[in-house]
Parts: sequence; structure tokens; C-alpha cells
Amino acid sequence: MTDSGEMQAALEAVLFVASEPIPRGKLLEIFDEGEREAAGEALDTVVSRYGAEAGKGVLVEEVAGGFRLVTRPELHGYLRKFFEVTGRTKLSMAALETLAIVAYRQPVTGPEVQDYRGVNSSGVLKTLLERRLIKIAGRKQVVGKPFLYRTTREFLMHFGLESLEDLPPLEEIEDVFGAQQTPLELESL
Amino acid sequence: MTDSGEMQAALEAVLFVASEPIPRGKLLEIFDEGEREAAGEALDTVVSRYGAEAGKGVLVEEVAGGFRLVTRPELHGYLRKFFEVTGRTKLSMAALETLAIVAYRQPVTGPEVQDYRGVNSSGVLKTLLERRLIKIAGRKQVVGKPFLYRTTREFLMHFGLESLEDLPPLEEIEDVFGAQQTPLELESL
Amino acid sequence: MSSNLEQQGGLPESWRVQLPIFEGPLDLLLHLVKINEVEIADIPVAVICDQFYEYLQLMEELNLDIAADYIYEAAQLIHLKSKLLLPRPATADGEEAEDPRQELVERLLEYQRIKEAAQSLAEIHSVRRGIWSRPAHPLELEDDEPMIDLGDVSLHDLLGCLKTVLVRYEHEHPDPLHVPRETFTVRDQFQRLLEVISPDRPYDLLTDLRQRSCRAEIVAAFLAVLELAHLSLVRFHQTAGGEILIYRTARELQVHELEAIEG
Repeated sequence: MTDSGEMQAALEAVLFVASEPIPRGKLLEIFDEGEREAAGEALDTVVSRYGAEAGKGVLVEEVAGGFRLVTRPELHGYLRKFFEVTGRTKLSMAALETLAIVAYRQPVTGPEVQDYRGVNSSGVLKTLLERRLIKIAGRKQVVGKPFLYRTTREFLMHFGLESLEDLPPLEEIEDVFGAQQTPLELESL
Repeated sequence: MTDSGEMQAALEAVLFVASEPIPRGKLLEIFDEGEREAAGEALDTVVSRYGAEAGKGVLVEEVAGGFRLVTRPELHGYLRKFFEVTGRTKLSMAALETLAIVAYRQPVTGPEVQDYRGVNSSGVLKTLLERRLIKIAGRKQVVGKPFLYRTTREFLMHFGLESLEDLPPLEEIEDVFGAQQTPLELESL
Repeated sequence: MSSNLEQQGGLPESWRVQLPIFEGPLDLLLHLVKINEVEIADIPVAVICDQFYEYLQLMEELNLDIAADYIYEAAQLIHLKSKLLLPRPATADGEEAEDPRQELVERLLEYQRIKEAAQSLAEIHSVRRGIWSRPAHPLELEDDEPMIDLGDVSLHDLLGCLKTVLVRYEHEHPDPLHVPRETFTVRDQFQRLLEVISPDRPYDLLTDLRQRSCRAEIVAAFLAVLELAHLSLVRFHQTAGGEILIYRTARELQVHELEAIEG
């Protein structure tokens, strides 16, 4: 027989990991059939415990026919602030892609980066400039004289490279990722 | 002045929403500068509260230089049952050996790993790279410029370490062939 | 102890029933040290070498693939064994020379430490495998795409991104469809003509050229005819009506002559 404490713990763990509301019945299915009634009581205990305690940032919400854990709405401001704080050290996948293009095709212009990625990349280039991962290295002598971008010393340091020559050649992508994925014809670029 | 209850609630909410370890300093940055000391105490309260309560499925762990909320390991069975997944797959002995070499001898190259293990290890290194337990951290400036490998933050998280210094100590190297060595017994050969 | 080992000689019988699986040659060596109940530092090379070799034979009998790593290690052991049979010369200052086993012993000790470390990682792993964290979903707070902490970005990620870009680029910019251009070589035409031209039956050159598929083939065929004439393999006869007839001569084609023709 599972004791109530363990049932509560198990229910809490499932609610914690789940990202969508879980119907009561489905939640109780993690226990044997004979235990479901006791488990129902344990669930009520978990719900009321979250509601009652002071200093709780999370509560159990019953929505759309299910239970889920959510942060208390009045704490929104703190969360917003937190994401501003952490956002400073984060890069989006778009930024990483752009960084990879600049690294391997430098010096490269904004329009060229856009051509590789198929989407406007000026915002991402700006982010990378702010993070000092890339720098402006002159202008290309073509119509419009676009800026040329290069990677910085910080870039090299971040990736533990002594010089740009240490960047793994494109062919090594196969070594690192395996060739069984999409066959890549590097010469065609 | 924010009261301690609200601070605790805010910290809990942030820990709940962030899915990765957050360094103490970053957590406290959501409060005004003058309040950081009180916030630090509130954080300690949150951590100890999670540790103490019965029927808790979730705990605050200090790992990879930060705090995060995770489920208690003994609830694995319930979570597996609910989410119908096996959770993290096992690591083979070959992978663990290779991981141990990278962890204790980092930065280390592929050929060096092979030397330590006596077997070709490139496949295992690739697996560990894919699971983000190790990363490429530059190249060694020797012939062939092999990649240097290091363990990642994910490695620390996976093994519950705050930093690499928390790795269980490796048995000290005995100086087998030290100065006062016993003369070799030839008949034992 | 040593004499015991020598008498014992081969592998224990139990091995023949259950063949342990080793992570590699060093793992096998450690195992041999263990079952012989000796210290790594005092490894009896001759005995271990024989047992190692016997294990490889066993693998062969069982049709197991013997990895090159094992064979390499076996060669090292045999080399070491032979070295130990020779008397060791004293060094210049009279000290005893280095034990030839030193390198092997150090490798084995290091490997043993690594194995122990791997074992403790395995124990931690088996407990912590049960820990679940919350998947990242910033609760409708930000409409951001997934972000990765700069500190976690490694060269591997950078290469991964580059690969994504290249694959996508290629997908969006497929190679223009091109019909492979047939190429006609003089050598092919040369060989074709040699087969159809005979010594006693006239072969009409213009008819042949008219049957070619395109101008490139005509040019190649014409050059081939000139080549045939140059090598005296054919002779020409022009009729009153203007037809050019070709006959094969008696001369044999030399291999080097064929190779010299543009292929």
C-alpha cells in the first residue's frame, strides 16, 4: 500500500513536469486501481496545500478539465524582470546560424548573410555586434557599399580557438555529425 | 520594502519557470539592490522548506553553479508510467569510461582518449557530443590539430555536481617506480 | 607465487564456458591481472602475454571479430616479453636501467583509475537518471524562440548551425535541372570505325558521318578517320561520283597508339 505522503509527492512530481492540464482521472492512473480512492484524497491535499501556504509562488490551477501548476499571476513582474536578466546571455538559434555564416564566410555582408539564411538578418547581426562576437570590418565596394562583418577575438576565445585557421573545415561536419544524415554537397556552394 | 513571503514566492516562481540552474546572484537580481541581503535569506528559506516538507515531489537542488527545481529521484517510476517514456537512456560502460577520461583529464583529445582506453573511441565521443555531455573546446596545437574535449554544464547537471571540483577524487597516482623501489624479481617474470 | 603461475599456464577452464566481454585490451589485461592474483606493478608479462594471446585465439574460434586494438596490444606484449628476456644493461652511472614494464604498468594503473571513476559515475548516473526537470516553456511570458545560453554554445553547436544553413540553402536553391551533355570522344569513334571498316568491303565515309547524332559526334568521327589514316590503318578511294570509300589495311593497331588518342 502506497502511503499518502508518497502519493502526494508522486502527484506533485507529475504536475511539475507536465506542461498541459491533466484530467483528474488520468492523473490517478499512475496508482493501482485499488488505491485510486486514497490517491484522490492525496490529490485534494496537494491542491489545498498549494492554495494555503504563505510564500508560495506556484499554485495548482483547475482549468479545461484538468489540473496544472502555474505561477501566481501577481508575480508576473518578477518573472519579466528575470527574463530580462537572463536574456542578456542568451542567443537565439537565428543568432547562432548567423554567427556560423559569418565565421565561415568572412568577410561577409548583411545581404550575403540574408541570402544564405533566406530571411532578413539585420536584427540578429546587431545582437551579435552587441555581444562582441562579430565586428564591422569595412565596406564592400559594390553597389550600396554594405558593411563587411568578421568574427572577433572574443569569438575565438569563446570557442577555444587560437586563430580562424583552427575552425574545423566544413568537411569535418561529417566527422562530427555523421554522414548518414542529409547528404551535403559542400562543393555546390 | 518587499516582505519575505513575497520574496520567497517570487523566487519560487522564477525557479519554477526557469528549467535550468540559475546562479544565486542572478536570482537575486530580480530584487532592488537594497533588498538583496533579505532576498538571500528568503532564498535560503525556500531551499530549506523544499528540503524539509513531507509529501514533496520536487526539491531545490544546487547544481552546475546554480539552483533549480527537480523531481525527487525515487519518483522516477511514477513519472515514467505517466509520461510513458523511459526517461534518460542508460550510458554504456564505454561511454562512462570515455566520460570519466574527459572529466578527469580535460581538456583531452580523441587520440589521447584512445590511448587511455586502448580502443578506438571516436564513436563514443560522438555519442557524448550528441548528448551534450561533452563539447569541443578548441584544438590542440600539435600535428593534426585534434579537437580538444571538455565536459559541459549539462554534464554537471546530469551528475549533480556544483562544479568540476566536486567530482569524486580519483585514486591518487601511486609512485610505483619511486626512488626506493624494490629491485625487480626476475624470477617472477 | 611465480612458479604457481607458470604451472597454471593457460586460462582457467571456466573461461571456456563463459567468455567475458571486455571494453578493450586494457580491460582484458586488468582482468588477467586480477584472476592471476598479482599486483599490477608486478605484472608477470610472460604469463599474461600467453593468456592474452590465448584469449584472442578463443575469440577467433568463436568467430568473434578481433578488433585491431587487441592485435596491436598483443604485439606490444610480445615485444615487451622479448625485451624482458634480454639482460638489462646498466646505465652509465651504474644505476639499474628502467624496468621495461614501466610504461605498461603506468597505463594499466591509469586505466584502472579510470574504470573506477567510470564506476562511480555509473552509480551516480543510475540514481540521477530518475531526476526530471521541467521542460523549458516560459509560460506565454515571452513569445521568444528557444534561446541557448552563450556559455553552453560550443563549436559543435556552431557546426550544427552551419549544417542547418547549408542544408536549407541547398533545399531552397536546388541545382538547375541540367540534361547531361553527351560527350563524344575521338577514341570511341576510332574504335567504332575500326570495327566496321573491313579490307575487302568499301565503307562510305559520308554515309557514316550523316548517321551521326550531332555535330560534336561528326567532328569526333571525322577526327577519328584522320587518325586512322595517319596510323595507316585505313586507305581511301574516291569514286568518280565523289564518294569517299574506306578500306582497312593489313597493319595491326598497337596498344600505345590507341592510348595516345584523345579519350
